[in-house]
Amino acid sequence: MDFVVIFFLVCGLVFFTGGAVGILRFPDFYSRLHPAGKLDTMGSLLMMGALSLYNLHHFTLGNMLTSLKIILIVAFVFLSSPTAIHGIVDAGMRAGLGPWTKGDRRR
Amino acid sequence: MKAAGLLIVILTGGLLIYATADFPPWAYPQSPASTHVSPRYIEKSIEETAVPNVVTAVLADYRGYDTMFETTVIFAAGVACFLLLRIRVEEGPEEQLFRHSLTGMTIRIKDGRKAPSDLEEFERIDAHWVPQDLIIKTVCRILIPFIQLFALYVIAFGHHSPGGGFQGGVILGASVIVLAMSHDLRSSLQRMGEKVNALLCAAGVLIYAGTGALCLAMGENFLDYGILAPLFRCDPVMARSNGIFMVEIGVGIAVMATMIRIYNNVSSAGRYDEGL
Amino acid sequence: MTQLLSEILTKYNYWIYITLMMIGLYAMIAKNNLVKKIVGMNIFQTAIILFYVSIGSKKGGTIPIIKHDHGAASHVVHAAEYINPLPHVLMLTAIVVSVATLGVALALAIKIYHRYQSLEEDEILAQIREK
Amino acid sequence: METLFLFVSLYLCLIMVLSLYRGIFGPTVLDRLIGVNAVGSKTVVLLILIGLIYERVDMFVDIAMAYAMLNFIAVLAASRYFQKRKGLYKEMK
Amino acid sequence: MDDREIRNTMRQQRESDESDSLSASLPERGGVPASIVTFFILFSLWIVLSGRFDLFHLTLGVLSCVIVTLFSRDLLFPEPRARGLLGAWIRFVSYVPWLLYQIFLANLHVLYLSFHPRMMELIDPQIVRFQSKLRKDLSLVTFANSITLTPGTITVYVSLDGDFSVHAIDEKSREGLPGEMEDRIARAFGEQ
Amino acid sequence: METVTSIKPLLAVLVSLAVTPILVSSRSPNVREAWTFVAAAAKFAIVISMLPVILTGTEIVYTVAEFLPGAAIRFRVDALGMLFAIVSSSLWIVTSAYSIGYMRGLNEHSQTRYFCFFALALSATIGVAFSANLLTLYLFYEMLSFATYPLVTHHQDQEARRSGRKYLFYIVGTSIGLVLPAMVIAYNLSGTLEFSSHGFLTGAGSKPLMSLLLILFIFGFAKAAIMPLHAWLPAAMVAPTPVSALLHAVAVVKVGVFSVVRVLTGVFGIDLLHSLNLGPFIALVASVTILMGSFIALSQNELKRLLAFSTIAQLSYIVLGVGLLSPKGITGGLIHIAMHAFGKITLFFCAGAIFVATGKKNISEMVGIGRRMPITMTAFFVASLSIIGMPPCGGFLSKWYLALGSLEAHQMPILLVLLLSSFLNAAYFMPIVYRAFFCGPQESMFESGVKEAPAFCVVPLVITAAVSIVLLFIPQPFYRLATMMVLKITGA
Amino acid sequence: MSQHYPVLLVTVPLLSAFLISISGWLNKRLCFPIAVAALASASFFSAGLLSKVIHKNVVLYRLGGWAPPWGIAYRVDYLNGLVLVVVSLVALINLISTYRSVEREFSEKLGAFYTLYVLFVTGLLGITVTGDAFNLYVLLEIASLTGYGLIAMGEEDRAPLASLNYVYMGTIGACFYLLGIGYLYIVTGSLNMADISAILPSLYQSRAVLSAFIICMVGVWLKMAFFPLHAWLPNAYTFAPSAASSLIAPLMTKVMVYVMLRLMLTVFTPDFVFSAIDINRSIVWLAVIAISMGAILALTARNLKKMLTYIIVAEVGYMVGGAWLGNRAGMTGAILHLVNDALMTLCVFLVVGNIVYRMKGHSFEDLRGLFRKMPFTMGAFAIGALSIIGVPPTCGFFSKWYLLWGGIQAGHYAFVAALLFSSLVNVVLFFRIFEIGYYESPTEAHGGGHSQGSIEEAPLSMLVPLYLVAVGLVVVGLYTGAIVNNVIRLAVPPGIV
Amino acid sequence: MIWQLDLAILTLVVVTAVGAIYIKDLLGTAILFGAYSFLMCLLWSIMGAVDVAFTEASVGAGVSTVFFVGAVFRTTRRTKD
Repeated sequence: MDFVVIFFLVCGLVFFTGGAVGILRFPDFYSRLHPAGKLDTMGSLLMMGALSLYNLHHFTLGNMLTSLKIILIVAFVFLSSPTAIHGIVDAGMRAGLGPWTKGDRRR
Repeated sequence: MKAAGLLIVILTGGLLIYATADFPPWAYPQSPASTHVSPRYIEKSIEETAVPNVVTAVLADYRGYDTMFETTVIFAAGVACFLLLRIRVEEGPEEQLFRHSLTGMTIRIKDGRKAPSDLEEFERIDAHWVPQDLIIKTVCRILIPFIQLFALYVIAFGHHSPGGGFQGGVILGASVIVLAMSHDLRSSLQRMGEKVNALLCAAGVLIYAGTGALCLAMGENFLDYGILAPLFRCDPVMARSNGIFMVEIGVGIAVMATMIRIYNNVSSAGRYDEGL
Repeated sequence: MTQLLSEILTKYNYWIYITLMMIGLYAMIAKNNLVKKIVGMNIFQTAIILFYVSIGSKKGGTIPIIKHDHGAASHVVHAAEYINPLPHVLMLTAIVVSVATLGVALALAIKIYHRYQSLEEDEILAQIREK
Repeated sequence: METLFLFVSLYLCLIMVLSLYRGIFGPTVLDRLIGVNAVGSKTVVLLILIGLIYERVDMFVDIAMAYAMLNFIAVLAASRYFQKRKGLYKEMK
Repeated sequence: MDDREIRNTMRQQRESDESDSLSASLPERGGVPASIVTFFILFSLWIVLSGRFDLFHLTLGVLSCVIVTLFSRDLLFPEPRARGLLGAWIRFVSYVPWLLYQIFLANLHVLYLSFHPRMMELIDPQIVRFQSKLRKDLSLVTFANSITLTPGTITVYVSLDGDFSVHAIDEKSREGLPGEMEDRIARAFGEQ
Repeated sequence: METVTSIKPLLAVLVSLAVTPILVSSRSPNVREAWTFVAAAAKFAIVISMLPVILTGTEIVYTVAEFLPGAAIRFRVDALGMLFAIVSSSLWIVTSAYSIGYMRGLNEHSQTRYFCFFALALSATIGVAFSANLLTLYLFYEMLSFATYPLVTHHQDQEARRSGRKYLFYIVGTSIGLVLPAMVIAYNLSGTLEFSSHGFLTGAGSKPLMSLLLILFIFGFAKAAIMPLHAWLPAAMVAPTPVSALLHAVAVVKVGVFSVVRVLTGVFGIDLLHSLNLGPFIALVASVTILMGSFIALSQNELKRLLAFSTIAQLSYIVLGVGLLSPKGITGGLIHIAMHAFGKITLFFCAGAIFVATGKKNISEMVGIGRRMPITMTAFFVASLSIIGMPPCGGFLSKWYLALGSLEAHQMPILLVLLLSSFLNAAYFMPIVYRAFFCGPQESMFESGVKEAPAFCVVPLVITAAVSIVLLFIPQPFYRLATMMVLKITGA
Repeated sequence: MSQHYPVLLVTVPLLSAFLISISGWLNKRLCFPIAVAALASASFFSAGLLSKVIHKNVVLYRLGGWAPPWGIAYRVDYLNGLVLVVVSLVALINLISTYRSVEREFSEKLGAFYTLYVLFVTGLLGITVTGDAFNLYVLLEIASLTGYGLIAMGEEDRAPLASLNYVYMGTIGACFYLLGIGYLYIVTGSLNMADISAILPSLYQSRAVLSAFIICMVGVWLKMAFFPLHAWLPNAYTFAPSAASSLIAPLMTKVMVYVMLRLMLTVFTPDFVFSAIDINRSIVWLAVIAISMGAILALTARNLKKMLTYIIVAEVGYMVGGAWLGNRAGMTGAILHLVNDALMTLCVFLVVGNIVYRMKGHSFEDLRGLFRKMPFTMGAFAIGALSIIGVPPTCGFFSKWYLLWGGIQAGHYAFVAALLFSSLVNVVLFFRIFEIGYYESPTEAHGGGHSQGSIEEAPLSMLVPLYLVAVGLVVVGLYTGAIVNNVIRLAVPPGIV
Repeated sequence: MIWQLDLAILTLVVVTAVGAIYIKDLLGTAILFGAYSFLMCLLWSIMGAVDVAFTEASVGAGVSTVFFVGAVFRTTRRTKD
């Protein structure tokens, strides 16, 4: 059980790292949204899944509900994160920020 | 200015750092702050108020009077924002935009002219009109009830877990703000009009102060909830718990309404026609 | 030297709160933009909150919500096990005050902007002087 | 296990530094928004981790949840700004 | 874009007209009143949140749910009556694991990209437009969000007609659109 | 010393204060002036009603409020205060009548304001007269300063504005800048401000400190117009003549001198001044003022300015008298308060009457006026005799005592000063009288149409002139009061 | 009932503020009567408390029934009993007097205005009555926040900027105070003033206590506009609407002076303030500079209201200096001047309110010929001015007396000189105003075509309260002895001789 | 209290505060101020002040950022410093 938890945690961390590195490395605002939107979401899914699993160590009703709450948070993140990303992207489009295309300078 | 600022900052900072030398080490369990007054709160709160969350117990009972004024501060901020910003739309030079719902045509009505007579077909729109984004709108629509329920949960469970009237109230207010942002200000105003909101503001604080005054009226000191026991049909300790709960509800209502009020005023610059 | 080091280690929290507060104070004094000043003001206020919360923290203490089972006979609670709740209560109030002040300050900034079409203090003062 | 959580948390802090870089130096405001959003999502996880370190997760979950909700609102507000005020650079001189 | 916006809004209007007329003419059509459904959904959430089942807290829960229902009944379900809810839920839930799997894959891809030393050569961001066959708001939104979550694509814009603008990060991500996902969502929301 | 508690002093102060609302509200000038008379009469009656008690050697005390131990707002009617109060309250009646004639004769504006502030000023004067301690004295002193400001600047033109500024600068500047700290220091030293017959500062401080206090007090009461601080008085002559008459011949300047006398006798005490040997200093200051004032008066052309400088000189007689620190000298100084008041007010009345009748202000234009206005100028002659100190007028009596006092104190230079000053007085008054009566008709500058001023103007000046004469023969109340006072302060 | 006075004093206005807010939306006409009733009852309670204090010594009240170090306690002693009466009376009189101008300026937002008004007063009353250091902070924020709102509503364009500057400075001030309380809390562990002062003596040598004291003082000085920290005050008070400025100007700085006194006398006891640390002479020097600079700055003002605000700056110097002289006379003078200055400032600001009501302005040009136009208003102004100058029997004299006495006793002659200098400058200042009003004929622009000498006096509802205050100045002056003997003498702790 | 985390977050907080003040764009300031609030919230929870953290989360992260953005929306983003 602990092993699974640790595995998921580490996976989550890897995703998070990817997200952070991606945000730094990608050339423009639109492409930066990809790691920010996806990797972070996935990272939190994995990590929170792991934590909720760990929380079930001592199985009680209370702990189970707590784990459920963590899952609820995940669900919430899954619903809100793409929406937020979409909001940002939409804002960028309306603000008139042209997407980076191959061959442009980084910005 | 910058140099003066720097000088002042260095002087003040120096004074403050100088003073830290006589502080007890950070997080030292035997420091006076941890041994003089607070142990009683921790050790007696369940006994005396039946509230496990000591912060809530202290907030709403031992130092409930502070919290009443804290809520009043928020209330005052709401009133001040209203007083400062609110302008009746008729007053300013105004250019109203109306959109014909069927054709999507936009007509512009300068100040002084009458609005279209059959308003069913025309819809007031914002000056910077953007079509409401489908995704944001839909997702927010779905999320808002859950946010609200969560907010109510936070208010209700302030006794047992972190949270309470203030936090819940803010989240509740935020849910309405989300509505105003994802749809538009007018649709949030339809749900919670300016007047209702203002009345709720005052009502929330009135609940708080009224609870206190009720204790006074029943012959005990102000905010001494123990005397309310006959009212709740329980023992004085539980009465304290319930009193705290009533107070938290008041705080929640007031904070919610005020947050909405400040948002409405700030984001529409007092015109209440279009928000963020 | 070691004394100084231990001094730093035991008090770094207080030092950083001072740093933070001075950042806020500097912004309030030296910045020209009214909204920047408001941000500085908020940082200033949070620094004080940080200070108070630092007062409250306690080695080996847990969060100040008493562990208890539903309806179980209340066991003896030791104050040393829980973090000092009083600063938290005070700081709740302080946060509320800061958000209230923020609201009013922003409302004022909007009002000023409507009159002068600027948020820069020097530009506004120049406009006033012109009149 | 607590030690592990502690290290995980510290690592998350490190990652937050990276995100914050975007937040502070991001060329456009929207880049900052992405950075801050990323910080927010890490914060939620960190909150739960702290709860586990304190062994009082049930208390911290609520905060995390409120957090997730309100972070969303802040990002929404900022993006609404651009939806209404077209022009990312227009006002910047 | 303007022209599209006008079309959108026209459709929006039409829809709202329809829903108005529906609710006006056929109040008794099958299904459960939306407010009751809302109440129960909310109450189940409350149970999860509260974790206390004594009378006092349950009463509070009921009260809270009633308040929220009163305030925002029409937010969760714009129509006054909800129909076929159970089936929709089941289908939707069955869609989720697949989605998660896709998301996982997508993430691996992006992860690969972001760690790749020559990342700049691999990516080729472009905005793709396509017309979706989905019609319902909810399904459109689900689709849009799923796109955002999956391989290297982000929904930039979606109109009520189902016009999608998608920012795709590379060739591989572009190929998969609209693809299998649309079908699955159509199935999940009963549009097929 | 026996004391009685009675509310009468307060009533005497308040009676004119009480009448101001009536004055403000009444619409008809006749009603207004009738009330002024009523108030004046009432005040005089109250003051006189206290006289018998005082003459028996009893003092009347009334405490309004005590704000510090030893510093209360308290009235104490003693001989000196009584003397002053009788003079000023009796003259108010006369002046009221004169005011009516003058103001109506010249058709002045804002008469209501004029009468109001007149009443207020009189209140303050009586308050000063009856004050039992330095604090009360200061209170009414300041009240008088501010109450007379609108009177001085009655014309509201640029000249009035200038003079008003000067007036305030000297009067208020000195009272706040010098008297107030001196008072606080005195209180700090002795813990009381209550006038006592031997001074309350005895033994309270070193000689330099005492000298400093003395200087602060003497120059602080700038209303006494002691020399470097005299300039306000000529400037204040822009006021309507009744104001100059009552206030700048009687009330205001006498309040200044009265305050100085009170301080010298009640705060320092004769013994202390003796022991610190400060008497000569006071005498010196006073002598300088007497001589300078007289010399300057010689060169004046405008009658009222001449009178003003004459007043400056005459006031210092009183200070001089006290500064001699001898019983006779003090008696002379105190009597001089009354003598000078009746004489000088007559002179002012005359100047005003001439102005009302002819519009002339300058001496050079008054040649031959005696033929046209014989009553006025006769009164003028009588009054100048009184000021010079010639019999058959009251002035002779006070100068006589002063001279005796200087002999008593073995201060020969003072005697010389007195003689020189009398000579100077004659030198500036007599030419006026001479030219008014005895110039040839062809030199007369007045047409036959000019005649006496209205009866309201003439009658008062006749009365005061008459009183000046009578006082030499029946100086009783004043002399009696003065000697009582001297007895009290010297303990002899 | 009477044992609840301390809390009723604060909560009755508080509750009515909410009622006013509600009635502002339902029936505007009710706002004013409710406000009057609230403040009248507050005045009643405060008077009752004062008499109770005089007869029975200190009144304690436990809020929520908790004993002091744990719960919040109200503590009414001689010092704050007096201040309470002043605050509530000043607020009540001002409320009635400004009724018309408020109705004219805030017709739409009457409810909001009165809500803030009453809340402001609640805040001040609370600050005064509380015995808990943190509770004071919260109430301070209520007073400040409502003050910001009230000030910013001035008609002039510059009011919002002035108010925002006030927000910055006020927040720094309040935060410094809070920080100082934090420093005290960290070394004592208590927030109750009495409890802190009981614990402190053993800690007098601690640097933390010293800096807590300095920080608190700086914060309070910021709030009361003590000279180098005064920059916010003149503009804020000048551009505020007249109803607000005549409320805030008399009360805010005075209540902050009260807080300073409370900190000095009760929290950090005189032993610490005057003996353990040796800074009182330098503080008095600061006060000297404050007084002189306030006076000089007032000379430069070309606007009646602004001139008065600089005078307030100087007056704050009086009180701080008096308090820091470290002797009984100086302390008595500071407390007495606190009371008197509130009344004097109220009087002159009410006059300014009347002038603004009629003339629509308060620059020196607007004052021409005012003695003819508004003789009664100017009469009251004269009384107020004389009181500020310090002429007996108005109350200003007596407090100045004590201050001078204290200065002489302490041998601090610069302070004495500064007091006299400022009095003389006040003479110049006020007589300049009088001259303008007295000698110059009104300009046609404001005359509206009516002939000279036509009287356009303020309405009776504004004049009567004004005269109440003006007469009050004299009456308080006459009863100074009673006030000092019965109240202030006992308010100054015996440690100060 | 967990001092390692505490120190890390404190550093971040200071950096963010400096950043928020030095960004020459008010909207950026507002957004970074939001981040500052997140970090503060973390700090409170690390020190065990859950209620404070909750309040900071709801106020700082949610409402006050919205207020800031709203105010900037109604005024201007331009700033000279």
